[in-house]
Amino acid sequence: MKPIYLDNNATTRVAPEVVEEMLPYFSTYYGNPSSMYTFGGNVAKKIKEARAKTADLLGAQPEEIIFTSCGTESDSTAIWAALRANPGKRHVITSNVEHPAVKNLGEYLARNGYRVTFVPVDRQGRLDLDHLYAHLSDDTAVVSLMWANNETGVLFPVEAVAERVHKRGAVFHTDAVQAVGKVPIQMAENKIDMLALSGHKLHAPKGVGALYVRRGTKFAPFLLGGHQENGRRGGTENVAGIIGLGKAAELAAAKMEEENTRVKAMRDKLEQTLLERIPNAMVNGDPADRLPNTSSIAFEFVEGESILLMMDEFGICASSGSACTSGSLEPSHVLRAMDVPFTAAHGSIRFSLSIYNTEAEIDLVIEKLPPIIERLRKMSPFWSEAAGACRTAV
Amino acid sequence: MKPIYLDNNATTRVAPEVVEEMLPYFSTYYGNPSSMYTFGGNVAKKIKEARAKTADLLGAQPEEIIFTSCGTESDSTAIWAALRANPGKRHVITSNVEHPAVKNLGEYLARNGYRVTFVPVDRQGRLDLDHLYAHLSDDTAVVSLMWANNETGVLFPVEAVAERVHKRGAVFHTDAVQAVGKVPIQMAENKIDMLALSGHKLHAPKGVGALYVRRGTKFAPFLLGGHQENGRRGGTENVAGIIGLGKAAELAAAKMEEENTRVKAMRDKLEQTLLERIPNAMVNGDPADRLPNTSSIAFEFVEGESILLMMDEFGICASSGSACTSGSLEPSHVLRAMDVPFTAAHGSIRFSLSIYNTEAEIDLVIEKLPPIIERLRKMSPFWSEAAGACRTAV
Amino acid sequence: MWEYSDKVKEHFLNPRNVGEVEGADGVGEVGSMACGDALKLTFKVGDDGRIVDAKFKTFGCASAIASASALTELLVGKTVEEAERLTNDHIAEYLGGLPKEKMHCSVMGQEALEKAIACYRGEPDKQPEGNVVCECFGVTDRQIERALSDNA
Ligand SMILES: Cc1ncc(COP(=O)(O)O)c(C=O)c1O
Ligand SMILES: Cc1ncc(COP(=O)(O)O)c(C=O)c1O
Ligand code: FES
Ligand code: FES
Repeated sequence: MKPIYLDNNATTRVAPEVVEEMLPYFSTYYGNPSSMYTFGGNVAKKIKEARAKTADLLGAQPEEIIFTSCGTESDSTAIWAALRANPGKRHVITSNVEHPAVKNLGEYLARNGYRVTFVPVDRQGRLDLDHLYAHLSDDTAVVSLMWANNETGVLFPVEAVAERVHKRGAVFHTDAVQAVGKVPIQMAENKIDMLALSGHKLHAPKGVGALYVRRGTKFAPFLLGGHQENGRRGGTENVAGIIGLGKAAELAAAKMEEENTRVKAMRDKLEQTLLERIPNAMVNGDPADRLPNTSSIAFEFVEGESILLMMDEFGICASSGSACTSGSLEPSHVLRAMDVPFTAAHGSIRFSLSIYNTEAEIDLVIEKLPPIIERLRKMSPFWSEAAGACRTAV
Repeated sequence: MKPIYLDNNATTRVAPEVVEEMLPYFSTYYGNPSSMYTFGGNVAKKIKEARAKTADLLGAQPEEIIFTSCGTESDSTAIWAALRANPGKRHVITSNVEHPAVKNLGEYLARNGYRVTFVPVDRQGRLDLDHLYAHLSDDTAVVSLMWANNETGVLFPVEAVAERVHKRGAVFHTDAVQAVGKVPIQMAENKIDMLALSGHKLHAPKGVGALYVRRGTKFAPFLLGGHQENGRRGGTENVAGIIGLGKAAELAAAKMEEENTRVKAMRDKLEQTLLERIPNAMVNGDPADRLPNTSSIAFEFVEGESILLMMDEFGICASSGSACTSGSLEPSHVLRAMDVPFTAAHGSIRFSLSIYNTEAEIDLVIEKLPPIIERLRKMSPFWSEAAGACRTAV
Repeated sequence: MWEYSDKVKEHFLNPRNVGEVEGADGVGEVGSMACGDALKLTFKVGDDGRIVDAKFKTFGCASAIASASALTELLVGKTVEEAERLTNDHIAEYLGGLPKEKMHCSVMGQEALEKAIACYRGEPDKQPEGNVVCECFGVTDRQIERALSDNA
């Protein structure tokens, strides 16, 4: 069964053009880019090309790009670099809706001698800017905020915040793993010091990421070792992955328009139709300031896993909470931070689209999902009680 | 020009069987293994299979394997885990011929509050065991020694050392990046606590590695983030890379015999013939206890880069020092630690073979290299003076 | 892999004027026999005061060989006074540029030339200005700074 893949915030299909670009670098041009001979030098040239393309997507310079193994490594690298570059400062600011890549590091730092401020969000997932600025101080080493939330798609005003943070003498890092390729980014025109991205969220393969480090920003490597990446990241380069990321970056730049028109239109149709057809359903997160491809919908009184598994019967792939925290039974920390009531948080489903989706797929979901919710609600003890009251109360 | 690739300690050709195994996981089965639905679950199963195969190659259990992005990350993960698990201990032991992945971390630790002992080696590259044991103390948190040296192929007696280190209550880690697939390893029968390997040294792609962590060993993750790798390494898995590593591990187990017979015979022929035909040439490193595929030969009075570039004209790929330290003008720290005289260290070339090499390739190198050395020596101001004297004196 | 120009590669693979000029009028040796790269330059001056022959021997990387080869080509036909004005920058330029990490290889050429000219004129060895930062190559910080700014 061909999947109806609406889980592109979890990971994406590698673009066939990307695979084609990578393929020769496994068994044919397999030289080490650090080598002295032509067979390695040619590979180094190809990496240089990929670096330029990745920089282009961000409106950055090639030497501002460090290739890593994933978004998580990019985030860790950025935050540790900022802390090591400013050993006197012991305060970190982040939000309480970050991806585990930042959240767990923040919690680790809080247990290990740093003060960490987790800035709250409101019911729509919007950042409490007053809270943030009130805590920003001379002791703040780094502020790390996600550009776009992986669960709700809500965008944080990172460029504006970076400006203030920078003036205050702290480093500003953004986890832009979900934003890159979906919203236009021009690093030459903002004050963000570091930016993390991950290949597999934009149709490059899993296992490659990048970190943008603005020229002049003090840096210390996270992964110590060989001289690769200009001494900023040890370890033999993931050559094929990097070449793939370069190609994917090129494609993403070309498809940004489609992402914000055709993909957005499909997302809107899916969301609006489901809300019309399914009672006691609501969108999580500020609809006004959101990624074009993401819709998180809470179906009250049912449980996410059940919905997912019933959709799985039709090959429909979506996610409840983020894929990274599935495997745990807890409702998503993002929805809890937004104060989404438990009955709604538990039944929240994230649909995230890509350019590979078709109108026909959306129509199928619109057809299949309402009966699934209805069936599950019939089994729910909360539903029978709440039905009459809630139908009007929400 | 098809390369004559004799630089397999730098990186290897990805086996075509490995590429074939990986291919479907880019654009067809691209699901996230953490996902709830079948499309992701199937990928998780495939990773499980790869984990079992990787464990098999090491004589280990699947749950003892953590996938990483490279050998360097595996090394960092191991050493930091040992230090974090034993916060009271402030002493580290390693050797002074380690790969930069361990060496640079050791030097970092020495600058950051740890005492670090760099155990010396003798003229043959053999470890000074008395030195090591004399420094082993109750304060020693971790001993990290490479199993096989990447430049000379010299093997350290890591299993014997692990036994003593373990008795003394310290963690023993080995960087086995060059050993895995070339020498038999049975973790069930030794006392090594952690072992690092890298995919691209055994015909898997660049950008994937693994860390063996013995069951019961205290562990703390290096890369904090999602729950992947059983909470021991955050970041979306390099799915295709891991599947490739699993396949490569399976192949390596099957080809170990060939590596130690046919490949070794080609290495021996290459080495012996070059020594016969080229005066003032000598092998670096203990020939008695060495990897079967590696030969480091010092050609006195000429410079390595020149040799490499002249060989490059015939498509012959080899390396001077390790690929990871090329790009620096310093002679290799390994050869310096062995007290190889500068005139010899500068002209040292490492040949490292694999099962993809043929007798015909070896013959071509044997034909082409002697005239290259002769030509370069004719240009060397040292050679003309030294020739008469040195020819007999060495 | 270093990005060498075609001209560097060509001079490396087919170096001109390898050897030592017999009965040389100028001899310049730089570098250290003990531990590093080295260059020996010899030249002969004709009756008209122009350099008629120049040869080199070097222990060094590809750019050292190419630089020395280029230097000998640049020298032949010049008067000693003209030769004196040659810098490592000219050598690098003649070769279509050198990677910046490899500039010291051409500096070695300039050093050897200075010594050979001093030898030709019967002057005593000059001590290099600045601090020797690289014992192996006998390169000083001043020389590196000069090389870098010359080639910026
Ligand atoms: C002995 C040794 N350790 C560690 C490494 C690092 O492996 P990687 O480049 O995959 O990080 C290498 C390879 O370069 C090596 O030869
Ligand atoms: C917002 C955000 N940050 C970081 C990550 C981590 O990226 P990766 O899984 O490539 O390490 C993800 C994806 O899971 C994400 O959505
Ligand atoms: S009842 Fe099983 S996870 Fe909730
Ligand atoms: S002469 Fe040694 S690096 Fe050029």
